[in-house]
Amino acid sequence: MTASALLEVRGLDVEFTAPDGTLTRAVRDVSFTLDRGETLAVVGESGSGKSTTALALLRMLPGTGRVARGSVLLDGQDLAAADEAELRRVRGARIGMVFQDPMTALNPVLTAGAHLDEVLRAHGGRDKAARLARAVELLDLVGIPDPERRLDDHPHRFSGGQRQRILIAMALAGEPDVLVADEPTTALDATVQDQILTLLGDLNRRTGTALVLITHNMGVVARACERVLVMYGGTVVEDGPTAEVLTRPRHPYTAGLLAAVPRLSAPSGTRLAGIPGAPPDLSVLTDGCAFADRCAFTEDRCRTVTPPLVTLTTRAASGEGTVRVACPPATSRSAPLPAAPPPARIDRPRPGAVVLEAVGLRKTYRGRGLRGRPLTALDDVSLTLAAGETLGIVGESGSGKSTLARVLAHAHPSDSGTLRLDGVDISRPSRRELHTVRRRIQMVFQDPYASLNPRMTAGQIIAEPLHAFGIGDRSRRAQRVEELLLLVGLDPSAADRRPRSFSGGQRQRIGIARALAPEPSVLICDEPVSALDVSVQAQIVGLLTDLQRDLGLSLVFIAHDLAVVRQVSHRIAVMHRGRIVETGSADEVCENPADPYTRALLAAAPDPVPPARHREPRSTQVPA
Amino acid sequence: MTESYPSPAAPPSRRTALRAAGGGTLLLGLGLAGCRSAVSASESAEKGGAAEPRRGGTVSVAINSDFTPSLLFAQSGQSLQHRLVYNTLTRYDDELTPRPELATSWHYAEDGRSITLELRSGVTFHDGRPFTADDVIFAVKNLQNPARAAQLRATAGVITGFEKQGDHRLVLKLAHRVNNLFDLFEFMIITDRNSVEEALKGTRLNGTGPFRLTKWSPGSGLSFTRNDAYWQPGRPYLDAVEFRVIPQADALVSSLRTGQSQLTFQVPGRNLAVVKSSPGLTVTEYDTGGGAQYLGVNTTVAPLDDRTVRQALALAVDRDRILKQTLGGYGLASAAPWPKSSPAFTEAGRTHYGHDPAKARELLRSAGHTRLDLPLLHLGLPGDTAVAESLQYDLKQVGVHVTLRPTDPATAQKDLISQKMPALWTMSHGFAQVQPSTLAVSAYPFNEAKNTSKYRSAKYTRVVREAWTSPATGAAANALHREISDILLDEAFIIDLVIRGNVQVAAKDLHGVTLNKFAYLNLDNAYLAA
Amino acid sequence: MGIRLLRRLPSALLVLLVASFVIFSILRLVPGDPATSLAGPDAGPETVAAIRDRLGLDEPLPLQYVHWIGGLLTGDLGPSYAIGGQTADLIGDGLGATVELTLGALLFVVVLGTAFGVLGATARRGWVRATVRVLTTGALAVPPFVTGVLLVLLFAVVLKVLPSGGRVSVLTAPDLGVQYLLLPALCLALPSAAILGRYLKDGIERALAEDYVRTATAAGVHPRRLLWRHALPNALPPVVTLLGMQTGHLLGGAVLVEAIFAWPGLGQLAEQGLTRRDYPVVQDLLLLLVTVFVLVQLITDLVHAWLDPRIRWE
Amino acid sequence: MTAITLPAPGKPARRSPRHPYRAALASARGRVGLALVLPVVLAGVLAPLLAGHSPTDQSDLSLAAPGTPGHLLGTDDLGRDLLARLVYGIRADLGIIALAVPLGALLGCLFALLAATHPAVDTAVQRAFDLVLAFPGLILALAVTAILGPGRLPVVLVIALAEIPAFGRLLRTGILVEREREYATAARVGGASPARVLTRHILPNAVDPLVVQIAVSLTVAVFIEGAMSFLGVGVRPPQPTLGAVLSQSMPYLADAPHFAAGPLITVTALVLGLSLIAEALNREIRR
Repeated sequence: MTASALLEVRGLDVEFTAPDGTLTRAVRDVSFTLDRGETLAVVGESGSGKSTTALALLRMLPGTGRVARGSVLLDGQDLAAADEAELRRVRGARIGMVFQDPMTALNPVLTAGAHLDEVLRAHGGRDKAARLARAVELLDLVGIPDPERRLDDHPHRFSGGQRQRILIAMALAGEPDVLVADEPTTALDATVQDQILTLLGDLNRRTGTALVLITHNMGVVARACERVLVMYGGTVVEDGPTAEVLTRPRHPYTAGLLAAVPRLSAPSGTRLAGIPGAPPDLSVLTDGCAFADRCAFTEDRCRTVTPPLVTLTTRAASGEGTVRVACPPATSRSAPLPAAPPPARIDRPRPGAVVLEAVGLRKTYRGRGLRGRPLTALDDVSLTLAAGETLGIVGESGSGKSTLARVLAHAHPSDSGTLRLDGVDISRPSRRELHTVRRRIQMVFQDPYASLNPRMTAGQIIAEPLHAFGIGDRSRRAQRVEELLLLVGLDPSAADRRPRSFSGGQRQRIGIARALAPEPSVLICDEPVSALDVSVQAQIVGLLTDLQRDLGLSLVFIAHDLAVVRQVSHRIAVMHRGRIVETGSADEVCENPADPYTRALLAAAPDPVPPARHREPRSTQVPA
Repeated sequence: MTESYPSPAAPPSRRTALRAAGGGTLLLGLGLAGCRSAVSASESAEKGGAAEPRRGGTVSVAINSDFTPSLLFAQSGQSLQHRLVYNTLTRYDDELTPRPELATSWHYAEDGRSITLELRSGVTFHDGRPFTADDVIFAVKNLQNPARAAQLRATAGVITGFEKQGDHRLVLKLAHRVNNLFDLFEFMIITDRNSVEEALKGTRLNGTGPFRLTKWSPGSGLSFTRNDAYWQPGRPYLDAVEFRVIPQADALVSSLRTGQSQLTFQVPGRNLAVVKSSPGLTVTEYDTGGGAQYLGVNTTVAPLDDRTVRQALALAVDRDRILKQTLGGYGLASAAPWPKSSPAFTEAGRTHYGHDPAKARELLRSAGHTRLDLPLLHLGLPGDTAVAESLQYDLKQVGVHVTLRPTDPATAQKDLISQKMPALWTMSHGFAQVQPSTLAVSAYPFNEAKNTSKYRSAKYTRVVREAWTSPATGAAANALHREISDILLDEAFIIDLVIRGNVQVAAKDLHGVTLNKFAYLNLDNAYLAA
Repeated sequence: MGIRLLRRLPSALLVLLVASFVIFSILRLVPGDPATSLAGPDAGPETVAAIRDRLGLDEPLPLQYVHWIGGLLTGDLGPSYAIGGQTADLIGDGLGATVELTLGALLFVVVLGTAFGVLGATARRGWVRATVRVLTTGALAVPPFVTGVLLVLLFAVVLKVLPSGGRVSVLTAPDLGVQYLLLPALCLALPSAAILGRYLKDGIERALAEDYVRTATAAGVHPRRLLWRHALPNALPPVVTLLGMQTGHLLGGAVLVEAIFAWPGLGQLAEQGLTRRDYPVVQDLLLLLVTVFVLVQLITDLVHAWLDPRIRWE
Repeated sequence: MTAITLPAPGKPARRSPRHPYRAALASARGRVGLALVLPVVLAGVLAPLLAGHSPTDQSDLSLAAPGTPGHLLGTDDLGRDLLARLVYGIRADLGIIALAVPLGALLGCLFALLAATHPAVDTAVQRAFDLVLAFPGLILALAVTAILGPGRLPVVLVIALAEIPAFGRLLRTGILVEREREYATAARVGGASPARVLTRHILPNAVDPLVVQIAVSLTVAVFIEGAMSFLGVGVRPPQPTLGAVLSQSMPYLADAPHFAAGPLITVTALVLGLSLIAEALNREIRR
């Protein structure tokens, strides 16, 4: 730790008090430093405490959260002990923050100019004209075209990426020394994410602003930061130069996380190793390593003593740097953990005859409001799906892929076009036919929380299709629910609990069990893993692959992450603006993309391979 | 002047001004020191004290219902303005002796079939036209018109001929003797015959009275200013009179207590207690009686067709309690309809039915009933409801279980006129304050020919007509009156409860206010003490 | 914006048409008869019949309805049956008074409601929030007729600083008029102010929890500015809708308050008209109130759009 | 069968997924709310036990002060026991509310369901709600009572009518929102019939705001009852209601404030309690 450190966090503890008075330690004993102009990534899965740490820096903890112990020293000033007025002088002026969701982080009733003006007013109080000029300058800096004119536009007139740029401009308005970006690209499409990361990198270089980037995405870490801090269960488990940590992880969790990240380079039909179990519930954590329950290397001492962060000095190929690890077995081990095994190939039967066929599907949504333009979600989409085949569909938000899923599953009718199931036209089914069709085609939804009725128990949810299709009597249905729960890897006792008591991955398993209940032959999976943490994502992908193999299902697997899609799919269809722009075998599309849009997608996908071993930052251009 | 606030006669006292300014600042942030206060008149009310009559000032009268021009010639709930704008031919004193107004003297012919009136000369209408005998002829003929719905139409109808002897002497020919002609003269306002249609619309009231109507704002009030050409020299003292419509009883009381109004006759009994304890106000009771609260009985509903049952009801009610609890103690508990000033009043009649539940039960038993279930209609206004509740409780004590049927005034009115009242109802009646015969001829509940109780009897008809046309005076007249009383008490188709006088509530510094027998407000001699 | 208005117009007209029909029918269903009311307490049947004939009450109902609507469309409201004067004049006078009262009340609603809402949501001291809660609850719990009588007792009878009732037009004598207006407007406003305050408190609390407030906080914006510039404008649109609804309630609730404060407005006129079965007055009056309500809804809609740029651009 | 075995159904979540209504009532707000509302309700239910007098028995003892032997709360102008009038008044109000609010809620919900069937019907229903809202309530109360005659029925009807748009609009919004939720789509895809989707999936999730509204509506109901009593079109006398007792007490507000105190305190407690409960419910549901 250098004396010249810009920001030094020492022994930070953050506690939340539940309404019933119990304390939850969301952040435990976190220490790190940040130098001027440095880029630091804080990476971890949901519940790791990474966002809470970021918020605690500026004492912006929500609700009952408070900094219980420790200090946050900014050039020697302890922010953890500062009063509100002092904090206000730091917020925006010394430390700027960018938040995750650009859709909600901007005030809908204020114009872009007003947003910037607010920050400029808060710091400096220059005259109005000067503020206006500065606002234009800032918008220009973050790459908003035609800034003078756009000052008067409200947030909803900007795209997601542009909103994130405005937020960055706001964070930079006070010319801060540190920019803290909390998951700044998570809500954005890959191509836009790439642009924002490029922007952040540029700003860091041009203005010398240090960057703390909070993310769950290893690819983003690799792409944007020199140093990485890995958090798990509210505490730092590993810390070091990005290249070092990503290539030679010391902590078993870091290793597991890396292994679970799907790589674009991994060929179709391989399996990822997920980390078993789910992230810990911070409110019940006691002493001992938080990862102990999921770790393959757990020893007795891991469960009793909270492992300290130990500094290891390495002179690795990737350069000089200090690595810190909170894992006694790892520190005592001389060599780094063995690199993650290459993804294992799984054997799966060849696809059979065509089960589902779509020809010329169209779907247009009526525009909102009187002047709203109609939105074409599906524009002449045709595809086929063979028995036992997985068809991957990739596309960015607004590409029409979710609409396609709903049309295929008969959740929404299409405007025109033909759908055939086993050669039978089911485009405009009667009520009775629809019933039959639905029994054959089932769907798994993106959001495992929203797609489960919060008022019903898991058992009722899974039994719902059985009930609807009149399968079995009451006791037979109960038995079937039990079988299904086992099939998706849940304990049968889960049947009596409601969705909110399950974790995300478990909920998605319930969703899958429900879809499997009427024994369908086609399963439409609409972004089934995009709301899940990487380690859990690998589990669910594995489950779906296994189920397909064992039950002979035909899968339509929709996702925005090309790497996952390539892994699970036989064939891939790339969607853009309601059209399928390219189809082909999974490996072929990923290796030799024909369509420029596919190429752009591929180029924008961040890969958790350190930049040192990679090509120089790509300039990506999305075809308009 | 469209405003209906009292214009301050004197500049506001320093204290009031300070308070008002304070209030304004407090509530508004109006820190203007010179700001007028809307409550400045209130303090003067407390000084009071008798003093010499004094010219000037404005009196604000609170009324609970607006002037109804279409009922200008009928007795309605609100007739206060009649004697301000108009005059009558004569007015009764407390002993029901007629006194001159527009008629200065009169004498009956020997046979009682005609009367000669000497009319006041030098009287002009507000528009300057002189008052003559033609105006009286018109007034009588006007009341004979059924469309005017005048209660005293029967009496007016007796006048069959007019003989004009110059502009100021008039002989009225009568179809038969009638003894309530002066009731008619008390009742009949002399209006300008050329503008009667406008008067009925309320657009122009042209009379000979002490005040002229300057503006009528339907629903909110009337404004009058002094008639400088009034025939009584030096009168009236007041410059102006304002009528303000305040239908809600509590608001009406508040306006008196705060001095916004100086006079009213329409404080409901229940609110009188509060008024009584207010220092700035005096309560005066006109024991001549303006109306009486009664329990009406539909004699065609079994078992109320049995007189015994009706008498039992009359015995069951506790008149004194009703008087005390629901009418604020103002009035006279009485079984007969007559106020104390009436020639027909007798103490025996008043106390004919005491509160005697035991006897009532006995009577009911003798008629073969131990329990009766009957509906009782009443107006859904707070005071009327309280009376009805009291009646219900009293009747329950003798085994008569009554279901209350609160009704809005318009519906009740229709039921009353069309004789569709249920078994029992309670309302109030007028016309007992003048010649006793007028009651039975003109007050609908007592009408011998057609009444809401559907009570008919040849004897009643005969006695009523006899009393009406009898020239008798003194003991003979009293005998006739007693006969009417006896029938009313014995038949008990209208069970009188409390004779309610007009209760006047006035600011202490307002003097000289009187009412005539038909509740026309006379402010000729009224003045505000300095 | 004009297009928004146009789009709502047909359904608004339909509401008015249906309303006119409902009003007409309800009045004819009410027992009692304007003619008996007009004829006086002791009128004979022939008098009543004559009046019925004169008022056209013997015409078939559909024809009466057509006459009424026809009169409305040609701007001829005709004479009042029972109250006296021209219906148009009666309603015109009352409308002035009621509009004055409603606007006064609206001002109180906005000021008190904002105070209740902002204090309730942001006051740091517990006792301030508790006081606001007690005040709002009181304003909701105590019926206006009680509040009215209490206000009169306090300010007019005991303190003698304000008149107990009556009205002077604010336009003719502003200094006096305001004093007459204060108590009734306050009495009328209290329940609505409490409701508004509660909604606003909710809205502010919700807005303060939004991401954009966090963004502004992180940028160092002062809490006061966070409230007034960032949170409040976002809490306003639903409150404006509510205010629109409350305006309807204020107009309707005026019946009670006008009675207590002897305020010669539409509420009193309506009650009087209904008691005396003055069909033209009540009919026109009710239709007017419905029209005002519909108009207020339209205005609310426009204000809503103006406040929320997302709707504005839709 | 699968490669992954999970530790049986995850860790029990720390905050037990208690039913939000129960959680709301157990919160501090909810408890204070209940503590205010329950005694009032109990007083109403147990009125015959608590009263000691008949609420309609009159005596010569007018306006006796509270604490008068035999009359704990004193007597009214007709010498009736105010305690008896209060508890029976609560009872009468409860009776009216128990009838009117559910009736209004039910009708409102029926309209909302109707509106959910077709956009055209939706527009019609919306306009009908507008119409009800546009009508000045108290004028309507006067007219309805004039038509039907006085009694409980018009009071119940007027309150119910006032509640219809409130509930209808809420449920309509709820259905529109919930219908687009993924679980509803999931249920449709899962083969559930439209009726089942509506009743089993959408409605249970759309009722939460209605529960809050019920608490608000109870307040409104007390309010309307009082106003109607004041205008003389309330429940048939001599039956006491809170509003009736209150309006009877108005002339005596200055001289015998105890007359008004009982119903005023009761109504305030009721409204305060209900608003606290509504707030607690709101918080739990939004969570």
